[in-house]
Amino acid sequence: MMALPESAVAAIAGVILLLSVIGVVTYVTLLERKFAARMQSRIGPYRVGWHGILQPIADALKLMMKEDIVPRDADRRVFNLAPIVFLIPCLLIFATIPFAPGLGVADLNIGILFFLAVSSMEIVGLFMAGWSSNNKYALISAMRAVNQIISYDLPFLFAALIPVLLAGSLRLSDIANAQSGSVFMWFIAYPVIGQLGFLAFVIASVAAENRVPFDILEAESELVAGFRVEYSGMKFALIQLGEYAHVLGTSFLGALLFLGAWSGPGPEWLGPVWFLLKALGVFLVITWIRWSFVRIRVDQILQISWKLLMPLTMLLVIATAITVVWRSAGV
Amino acid sequence: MTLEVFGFWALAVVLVGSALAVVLTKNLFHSVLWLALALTGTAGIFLMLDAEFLAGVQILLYAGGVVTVVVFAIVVTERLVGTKLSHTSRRAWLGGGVAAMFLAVMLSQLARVPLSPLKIPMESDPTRLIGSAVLTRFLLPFELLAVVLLVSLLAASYFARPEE
Amino acid sequence: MGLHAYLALAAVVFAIGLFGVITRRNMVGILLGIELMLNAVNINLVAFSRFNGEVTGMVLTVFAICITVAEVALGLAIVILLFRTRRTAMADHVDWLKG
Amino acid sequence: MDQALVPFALITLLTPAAVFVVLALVGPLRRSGRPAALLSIAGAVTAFGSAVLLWSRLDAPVQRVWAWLPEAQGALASVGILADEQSSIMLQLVTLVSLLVQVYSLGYLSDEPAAALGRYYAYQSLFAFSMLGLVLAPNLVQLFICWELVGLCSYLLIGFWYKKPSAARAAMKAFWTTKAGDVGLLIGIVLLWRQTGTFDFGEMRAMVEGGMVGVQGLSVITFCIYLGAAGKSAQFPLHIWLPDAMEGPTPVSALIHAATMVTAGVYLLTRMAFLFALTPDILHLVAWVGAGTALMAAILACAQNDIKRVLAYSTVSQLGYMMAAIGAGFASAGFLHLLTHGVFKALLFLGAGAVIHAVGTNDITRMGGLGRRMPQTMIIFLVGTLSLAGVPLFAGFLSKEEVLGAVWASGLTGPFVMLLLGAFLTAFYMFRVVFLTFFGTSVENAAGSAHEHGEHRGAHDPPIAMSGPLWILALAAMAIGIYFTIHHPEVEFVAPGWLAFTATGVATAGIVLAWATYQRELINAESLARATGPLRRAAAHGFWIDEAFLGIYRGVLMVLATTVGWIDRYLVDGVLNVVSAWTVAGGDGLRKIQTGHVQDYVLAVAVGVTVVLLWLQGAL
Repeated sequence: MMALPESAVAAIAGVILLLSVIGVVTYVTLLERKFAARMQSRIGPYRVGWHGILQPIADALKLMMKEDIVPRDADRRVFNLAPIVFLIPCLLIFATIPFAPGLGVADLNIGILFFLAVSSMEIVGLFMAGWSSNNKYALISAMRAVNQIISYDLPFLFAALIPVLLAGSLRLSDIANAQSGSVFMWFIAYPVIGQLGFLAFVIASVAAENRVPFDILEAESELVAGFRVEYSGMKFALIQLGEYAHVLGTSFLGALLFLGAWSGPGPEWLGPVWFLLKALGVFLVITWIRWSFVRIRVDQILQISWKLLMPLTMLLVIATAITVVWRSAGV
Repeated sequence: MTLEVFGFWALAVVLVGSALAVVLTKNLFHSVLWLALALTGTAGIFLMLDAEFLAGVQILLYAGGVVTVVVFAIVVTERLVGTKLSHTSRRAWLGGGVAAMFLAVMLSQLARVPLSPLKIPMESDPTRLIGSAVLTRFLLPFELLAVVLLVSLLAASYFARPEE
Repeated sequence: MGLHAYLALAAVVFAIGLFGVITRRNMVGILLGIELMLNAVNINLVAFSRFNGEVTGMVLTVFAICITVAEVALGLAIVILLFRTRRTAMADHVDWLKG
Repeated sequence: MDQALVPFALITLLTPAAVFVVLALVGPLRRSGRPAALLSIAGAVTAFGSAVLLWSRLDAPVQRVWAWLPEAQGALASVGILADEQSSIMLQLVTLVSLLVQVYSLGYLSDEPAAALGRYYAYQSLFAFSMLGLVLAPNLVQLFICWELVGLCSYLLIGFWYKKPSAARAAMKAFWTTKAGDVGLLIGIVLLWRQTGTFDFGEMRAMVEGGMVGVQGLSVITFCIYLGAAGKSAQFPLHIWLPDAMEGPTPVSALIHAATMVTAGVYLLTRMAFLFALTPDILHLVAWVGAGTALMAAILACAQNDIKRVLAYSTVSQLGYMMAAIGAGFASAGFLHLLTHGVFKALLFLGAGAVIHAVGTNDITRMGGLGRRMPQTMIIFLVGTLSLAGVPLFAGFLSKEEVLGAVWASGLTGPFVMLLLGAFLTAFYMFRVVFLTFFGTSVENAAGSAHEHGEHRGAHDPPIAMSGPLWILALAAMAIGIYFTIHHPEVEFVAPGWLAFTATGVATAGIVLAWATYQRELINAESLARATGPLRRAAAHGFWIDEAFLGIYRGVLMVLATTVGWIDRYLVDGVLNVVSAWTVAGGDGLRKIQTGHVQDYVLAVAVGVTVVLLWLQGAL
């Protein structure tokens, strides 16, 4: 019963976390739109509220009011279930992230493994959506997603293993604690290994999130909108929510694994704020990539994964292991 | 304790129910989805047995990996869009009879054997124990496993290679 | 919950998987049954391991899961190959060894 | 024992082996033809030089053996070399003739494709090695192995033009006929080993001289060994392969079927003479068969028109002489004849080869007048003929006289008469060949055939590669003859004084008859043939020996085989068929339960496991 905290406090914490995650994710969309607009010398959402501050709420309301269409030949039950199956893992990944010392739903001793396992479940929901739509674009998109996610799971895992090795624990709070102190304790500051590892992590996570430039499964020009082409209204909103939650969750993980999590100047209660800022920083990096690069072909995607990222991350893991052993032997 | 009992029964219902659905559903794709649920339920059972690491691996490899690959195979071997994926059963009564007979034999055997009702505490965290066991006592099987995986990977990619 | 409960649960799942293997017409369906059976075995292993306070069963489960993944990959590759040569994934149609 | 001489023997033995291995393994070299030939000749030169050195320095027998088949009490079999007087002289003969033949072949086979030439020389080297191994063998095992090896080489070289059906058939015939004798030899060797417990000549001789070998059953052994020798040395009735073996290239005939391999039987008996001395009945058999073979083959030779077949029968006849001498108990006389015969018969064959090479036919009735166009060849051939005929001052005279003396000395009057008659015929048929070939007028000239005429006009003396060896052999034949005339070899028996004159007279008579018949035509050849009547007809058919073999084959073997075949087909097969029918029926029945569906097997396994579990629970 280690996974489920027995006290009601934990349950309440979970609900609070869920709500705040949904809130943050909602506003992250605004952040992205503004950021993208600035990159393209536009202003972005501006009308709804001050500088478009209420835009996400307006979007949500609009989506909720839209007609919920289910294609006639669709596999109705699966079709309806898919967004939820897709969303749940995306939200569950936040369960293990400690936002501050002791501030988290469940600080599992297999934290990072749990994160990886749960985020890999997302593909099931994605495939359900792509399959049940009974639409060839959606199906092709789902197939591409399978291809890509299987390919990038391993580099992602290896990249995440580097901090695990350095900290000597799978528990996320241990990893965060190992980086507390100065900025030089952050694992990204670790000579060579840290920087390369972070780079690999960012690339792998961008690919695992199916975002530009690895977004062939959406590929508007060929597949219209990929696996969610038949979705509308609330279900579409759920899928979008799931995607952004996933991106945000990965950003948090990146910030935790490489950027020292909650460590920062100022009093201790500023920790979560620092953490959020760092996560948003990672998110902005990903967004910056999204709006800067063009989409690449599927064979190039696979080649980058198997021929570049896989060997690189594997080498990094080995190098890290050697370093750790050498260091501990030296001490 | 009640929570544990409740959890067990809930998981048991999910597991058995989804397992039955796997073998009884007419739609192959639904079968796979039910299997995903059954595997997740198994992961839950592992959690109840304090094997968090195994639960994680179970979800990561099975639910994330196996299910995906199976779906992939379905797509390759079935016509894609517009047809219902029926997969019927044959000799259901015979199979059911044999399976039930087998189950009865096993359960009756279980009923005869006295088994410990209590969990003996592990020496330490099971994850740590697994890790050290794999790299000490089971190092050779572990290495062999790597070879097996490599070989099966090669074989699979050879079998499924593009047709000339 | 005692060891009996877990073993019984595993036995039930195993029997269900066996039923699936025997009755399914589609080869992928047969594979799903096999997966269920393997899972039941894994539950057994973990349960024994936990109730005996000994880690061997869990290690074995790790191995079993890995082997299963290999088996699934290989099995599905064979299914795909069969489908290419026979244009079918139905187990009934694959009876080259018929006496 | 002077071990310093061992390397010479080894070089002699192993150089051809090395050449063969190189030629066999290095394909490009073998296929290049002439380089391969030169390599082989170089090997032969080395072997010959080494053999001469060995002989010149040898004063006591040298033996060196290496253990081969290990056994608890020392080696069961060993390999090695035994260089004594006999073997060292034999070595020189073999290497010399081998060398000359190889040089000669360069000219004779110049039209062959390069690859075939390379193959030929590879075989030649292998043969040289095998024959030298046989000569040097210190024990019967090595001797037998080399014995079979030379048989193999003989087979390969007779069938050198394997695309020619007759050549292939002749090769098979030679192989199987000699093999029939070899079976006897093998049995003899094994039996002898049981009797004495050793394969080694030296030990065996010591035992025999020590009187440790029981005479009981020894006749069987010696007879078996004699069988092998008879097969190899073409004794009646196993001589039938030798005339057919002339299908091979003429140099091969000269080397293998005149000078070396066919004398292996004689050599073997010479080696084993101490043993045969214990079994006088077998010795008598050897003598009688030898003399009979000599006479019969001589008669057959008179009826042949193929120059090579005449020489082949002549070889059979001369081998008969050697065997007769051995049978008379004087192996040294036979061995001496072996040596001289080796030289002049090789000479004759090579000379015949030169003639054949020049005119393109084997038929002496279609030759004639070649003496004017090929004077060198004629002189050479004449030297050989005079040697063979046993004319004084030539190589064959003294050795033949010794053979006759040996037979006479041991009181074998019958064989002696037969041999004497054979000597007369030998002179006759050889000079028949000489007169028909080199003197007189060409038959074709008389017939006025323009085409054949043109062909003959091209006939001339052979190139240096061929004539060189011929001259060497001719000079050797004369040198030996003159040497023996001056240094009369010591003999172990007392030859009657009239013997030399009788032998010379008989030979002269033969020559005169041939001269009268074929040169001056004082006697009509036809009427001479008629006078001999049925004998001639029989000789034309080779005394129907081949037919007799065929008859035996048909009458005995085929009947036996048919019977065995019937038993096999109806009794043995019947039982098997019934059993197999049951098996098939059973399999057909069982087959039905194999549906090929994997699930049925799973079902069966599940049921089986359930049953086993029930049984374990004690419910069953």
